Amino acid sequence: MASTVNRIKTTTKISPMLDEYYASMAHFDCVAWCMGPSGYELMNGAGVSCFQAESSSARIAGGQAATPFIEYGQARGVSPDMCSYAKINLGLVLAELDERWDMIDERYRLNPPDLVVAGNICPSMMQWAHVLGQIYHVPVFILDYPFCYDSDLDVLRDNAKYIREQLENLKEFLLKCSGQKEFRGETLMNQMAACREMDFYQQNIGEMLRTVPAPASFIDNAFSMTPAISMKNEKAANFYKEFMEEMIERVKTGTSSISNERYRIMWRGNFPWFKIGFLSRLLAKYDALLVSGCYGTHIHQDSPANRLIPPDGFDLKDPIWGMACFGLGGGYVSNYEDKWKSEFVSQIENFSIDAVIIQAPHTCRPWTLTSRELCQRVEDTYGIPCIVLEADHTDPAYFNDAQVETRIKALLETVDARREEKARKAAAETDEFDF
Amino acid sequence: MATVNRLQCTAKISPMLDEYYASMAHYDCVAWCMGPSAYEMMGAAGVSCFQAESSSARIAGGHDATPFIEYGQARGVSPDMCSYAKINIGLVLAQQDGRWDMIKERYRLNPPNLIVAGNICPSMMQWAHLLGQIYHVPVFIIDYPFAYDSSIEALTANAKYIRAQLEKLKDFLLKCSGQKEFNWDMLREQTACVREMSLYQRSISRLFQVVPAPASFIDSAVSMVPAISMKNQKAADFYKEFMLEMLDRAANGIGSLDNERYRIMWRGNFPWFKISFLSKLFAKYDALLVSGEYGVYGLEERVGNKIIPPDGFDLNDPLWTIAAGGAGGGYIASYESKWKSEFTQYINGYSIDAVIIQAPHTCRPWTLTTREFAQRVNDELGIPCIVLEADHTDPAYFNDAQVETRVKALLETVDARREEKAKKDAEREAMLNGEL
Amino acid sequence: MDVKNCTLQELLKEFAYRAHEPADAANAWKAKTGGKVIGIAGLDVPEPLIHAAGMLPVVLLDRDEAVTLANAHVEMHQCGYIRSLVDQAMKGELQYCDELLFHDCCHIVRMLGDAMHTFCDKIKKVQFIYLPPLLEYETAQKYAMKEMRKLRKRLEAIAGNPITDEALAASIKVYNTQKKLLIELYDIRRAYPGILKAVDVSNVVAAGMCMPKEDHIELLKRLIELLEPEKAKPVSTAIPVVVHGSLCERCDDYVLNDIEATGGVIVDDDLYVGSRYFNTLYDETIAPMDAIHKAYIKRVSPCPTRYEERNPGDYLADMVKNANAKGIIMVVVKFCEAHDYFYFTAHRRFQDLKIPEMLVETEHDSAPEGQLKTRLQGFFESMEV
Amino acid sequence: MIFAGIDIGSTTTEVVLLDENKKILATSQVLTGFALEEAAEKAFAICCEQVGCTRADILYSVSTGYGRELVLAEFADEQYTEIACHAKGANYWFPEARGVIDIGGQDSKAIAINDVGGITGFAMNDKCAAGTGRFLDVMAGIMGLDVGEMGRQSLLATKPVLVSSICTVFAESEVISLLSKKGTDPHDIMAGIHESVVRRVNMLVQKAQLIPPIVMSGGVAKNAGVVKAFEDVLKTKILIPEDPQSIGALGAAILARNKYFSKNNLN
Repeated sequence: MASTVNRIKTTTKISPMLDEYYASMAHFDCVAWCMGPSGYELMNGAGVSCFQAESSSARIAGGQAATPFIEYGQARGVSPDMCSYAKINLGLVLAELDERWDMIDERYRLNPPDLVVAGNICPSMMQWAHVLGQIYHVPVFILDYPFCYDSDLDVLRDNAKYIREQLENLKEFLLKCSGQKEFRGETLMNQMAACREMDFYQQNIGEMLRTVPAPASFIDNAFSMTPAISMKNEKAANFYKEFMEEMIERVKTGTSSISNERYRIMWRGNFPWFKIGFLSRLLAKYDALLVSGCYGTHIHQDSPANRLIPPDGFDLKDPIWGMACFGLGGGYVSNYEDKWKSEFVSQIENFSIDAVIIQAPHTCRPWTLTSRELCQRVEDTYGIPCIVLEADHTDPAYFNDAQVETRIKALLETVDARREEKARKAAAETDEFDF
Repeated sequence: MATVNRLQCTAKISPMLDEYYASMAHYDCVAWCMGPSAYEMMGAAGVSCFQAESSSARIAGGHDATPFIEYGQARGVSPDMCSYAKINIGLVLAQQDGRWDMIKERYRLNPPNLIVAGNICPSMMQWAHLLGQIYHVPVFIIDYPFAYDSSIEALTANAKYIRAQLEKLKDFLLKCSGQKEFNWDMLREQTACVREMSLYQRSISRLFQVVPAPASFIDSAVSMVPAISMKNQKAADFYKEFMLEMLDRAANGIGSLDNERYRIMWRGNFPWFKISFLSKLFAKYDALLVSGEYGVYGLEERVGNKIIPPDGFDLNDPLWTIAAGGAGGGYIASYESKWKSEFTQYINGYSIDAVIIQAPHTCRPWTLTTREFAQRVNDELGIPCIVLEADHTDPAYFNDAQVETRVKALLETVDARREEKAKKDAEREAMLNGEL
Repeated sequence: MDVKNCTLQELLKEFAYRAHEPADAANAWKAKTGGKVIGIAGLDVPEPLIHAAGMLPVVLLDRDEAVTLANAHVEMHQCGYIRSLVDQAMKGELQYCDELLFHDCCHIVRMLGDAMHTFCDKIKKVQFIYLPPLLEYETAQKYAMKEMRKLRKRLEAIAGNPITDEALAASIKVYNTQKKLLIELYDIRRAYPGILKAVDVSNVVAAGMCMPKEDHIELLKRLIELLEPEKAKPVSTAIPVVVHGSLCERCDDYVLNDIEATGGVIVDDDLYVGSRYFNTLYDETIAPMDAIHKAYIKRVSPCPTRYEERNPGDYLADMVKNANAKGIIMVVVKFCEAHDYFYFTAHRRFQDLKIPEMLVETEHDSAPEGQLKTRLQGFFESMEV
Repeated sequence: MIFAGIDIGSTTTEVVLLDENKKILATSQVLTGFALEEAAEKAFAICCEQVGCTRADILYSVSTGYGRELVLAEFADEQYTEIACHAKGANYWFPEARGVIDIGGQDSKAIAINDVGGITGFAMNDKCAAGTGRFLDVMAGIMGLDVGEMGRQSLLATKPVLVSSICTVFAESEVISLLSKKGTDPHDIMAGIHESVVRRVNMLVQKAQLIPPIVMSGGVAKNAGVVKAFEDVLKTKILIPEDPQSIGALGAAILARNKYFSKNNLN
């Protein structure tokens, strides 16, 4: 029988809060387009507002409006195999340059960039930024995040120092672009204080998802990433506090996210944003719930940032150092073993996971590579069934409802099979401590 | 010489406790408890509970322990007995002899109607038996099996055994109080509150990881009592306030010391009569206690969490919750799980510079293997560690000067290691810059 | 073989053999010297460091055979190079390498190297060098230098002997000799279109990436000698074009052949197994470490995985002009994402400059039927009007 | 004078005979099958019979289509791609045309042409079958209709559904799940299928920067549904030559005639 879903109420506040925030950004007349981790925290202090290209693409995809832009770009030399975040954005950009207003919904209109900042964490970001720079004839700044093939603390520190130096340069670059004289340190400080507070609430929220039955769905959690990424102010912190308090209340009273939680699932990878609704309905239909994942919850004990600046990667006396250390953590720049530890072990061992789904986005090859090894490793190490779900974050062409449902159904059937087997084994040994 | 910035909210503890104890007055059936004796169940069975150890600690904290210890000793109480018991028994004897002259009002005891003890160390069970003999009241012992096998299966089996005993305790309590029905709603409500507390306490212990630490671990140790004694919404709200005050400090980078240079883990219970001496001593050398297993609740390695993931609570079955919680803590844990639950989990993530192990003279279960642990901290984690011979409540075993010397030496070792590290880093940097 | 007296055909056969069977040369070298062989992935691995340590660097190229074992591990939407490399590893074809050294020439390749040992137990943990892609950023340049020093230390440990500056300088000389000879060969090809088939040129370069440099140099000298008489013969009348692409792998033979079978002749290239491998010389007037570092940040051909302000379209447009070519064929390996952006930028520039351009997408072990030929012929037909 | 063009496609082979004034003397169409020579032989025989000549009377002939090289020795003096030939063929019927869309069984092409039918630019699909005749065949199979019928029925659609999948295999299951969804009108699905083909081919049209008037050649030009979908997307009337399949062969014949003239400096 299908479960009913009991969403976290606080999440309804997100979009009005974001709208309000974006409105408050309007007064900046210098806009940076950002892709990848691009030192957002520095922007406002330097008089620059930042527009996140991926979020915008995700939004378009969420509005089921991605395909026309993807195809428009493709007709003009954009490869179908590019990261779909970029595909959508470039398609939209080209359509705007060709003044194809007929095909662009009002709310997707872009505000041309005065500068572009990108973090080099995958094959796309850096080149995507370069393309935009060429198109708009605006300056581009790239932040390089070195690949942590060696997670020795000294090496990590070297890398963090390297990133810090770049962030210092970015600061100067931003000031040059915005024409602002002085960098407003206190803006950054306040943001950092807010970030640490948020971080704390998010840790608790993430931890409470461990409760059985889970008080919320991990989708609620992933959904609520944006304020943390985009806003970084007291308002955002309060949002997470409220989120946390709603969770505590639910944990305390044993209130659950779905009425009949029978399968607890870990989700690895980013989400097909255009199918979020479909996914949570689909899972609820089978009494399954996403309770953990590595996307959106960047926090884990052994993340490089936490190792360099214990415990949580914040250094309020030297916020840029904190940012630099944080840059080492990303899923793309960490090595295979660290990935396994941070994205799988810490999740599976703490969240009473019954099954794991690895999303392999067709147009995000860094995520996808090794997904099968990780899948096998989950099976071998924990005896938990795991599937690799080929889909995509924002390109609908690579998502097939029927197929996905079949795969997930099969996964849950495997869980049942293993449970029965376990029960049979348990029945075999009589329990001497039943009083 | 750092100045100490204590948490505001700790000031609320004693008034809160007084209020609570007052609210307990209407019970005319009092149980004396020692060790983990399922306090949660008492209220629901119409019994109020008096914690013997807390009372002894309070007396020691008030620097009034010695007379009672000596009074007892003169009457055959061994000096090597657990000092919690020594003080309590001395006090009991003094009261029996009507020696009101030596008993401050606030230490006076309400004789027990029954006694409940948890068998976790050589003392509790015998102590309870002895009191039973003195007061001619029924005694109930909860046995906590030694968890030599820390597999989930074994621990679950132990929990079932404990649970079965709690069922019997329930009937025992009702018989003593004469109350008809066991008040399950009250127990569930309490359990929910305890779970809420545990959420806050988990966060609090995580906030101790922040550098500089927003509070001293001593603050949280002295804040144990509400969690142990009162298990209601008031207590939960207190820990929430505690957490938020720490968070606010963490978010703004405010530390408990204005100049935190050494972060120390403390293993074992505290010499309650020397709490302020210790915190002054540490502050003098810019050192701060930031972690320890004593009085901290609900962290990863807690056995209950393994039996009932994630946090040891089953709101539909409070007795199971209590049983699971008791199936493997402190004294009854095996050496290996002690290493994990009492050391590594309070060192990893806490940026610990040094570890101090308190070996209470009159608490032999604590003391045994302390040297092995000290060695292991040094060898496996590369952190300097000392064993400090003292006691939880007997002032006879504490020497201020000696303690200061030991602590000072410890911190000097930390300095030495830091210099060593700095030298290595410089060499490495030179290589990278092509200067070698 | 007898290099001194061989014919052009024999020599080209030798190059082809060396290009396709790297293991033979490597094992022979091992037997002779007892040194270690380092398999390297990525154009920017500072080879002279390995050479100077007395070890043999062998560039790991994709192998022109069907991927079988790897399909169980690597999705079809990973590039052919990745899939082929895993396949070779699993088939035990990389066993002649004592160590693998990966430069993250792209995020996927580096992740591959990092996970190689999980794909197949025949491979132990892979060595890395991380060279920041920001060639024009001073901070990144410094980082690259430090990373190269780290690598030098690690290579010394592997080789079991120090890498002296003298040895390094000597190695740099050897590499420059090879590079200069290849540059000379390309000059000849530009001057005498069709004097060598594109496939042969590809083999010549590939051989140079796999076999010991000293031996390759001997073969090259002989080749240039043997080309003298060929210059007298009439040059090709087909339409001269430049080929760009295949950035980590050999440009498939069928692509080169189809181009030259449907009315075109390749007069210059910007291929990995082509000019990209040798067109950046080491500066012998500065300290050897600086020379290696400079070669990295001051490269001749722009790379999609590196970041430079310049528009790659301009570089290729100049190449077309200097080679008197009529158009350019862009060979993009499917799922080489960085290249997709590079192509997009270049493509737009070619449109501005009115340079005829055609995109050819290649996929490992799935050669097209008639389609490619039709498109190429159509391309050349359209250039006739 | 008789000139011939032969178009050997994956499914059918066409031959067209012209005289010196580019007057069409005969056309033929046969299934290609496996033996290309036989098909060519047959196609030529039919035409020659119509005109009452033998292959020896043909002065010059050009082959095109994917089999163009294989029959070169036996049946043709020269070979050109379908691209060049469709350009010429389309120009023959519509001199004003500046673009040609050819959706073949294996591949689709968009060709930009000038006033004399010369190629000024073109785009052609990659290996993927999406946006080709094959894609339509597969989809028609699922709908249980033949391509032509699906084309006619799709005109009854009220609001076409979006078929977002590109890959034929993906699209297949997508369409099936669409069919199984209650309340979806099959006509809307058919229209959706055509739109998806057109969306793909339209990308080629954009790549080659085609401008109207645009001619559509090849068998799919007979599919009313696809043509309509194109007219909707391109917002222009699509010109359909009579007998669109033979455009390739026709173009080849014209090229044969022109080549012969230039070789012998006639005009």
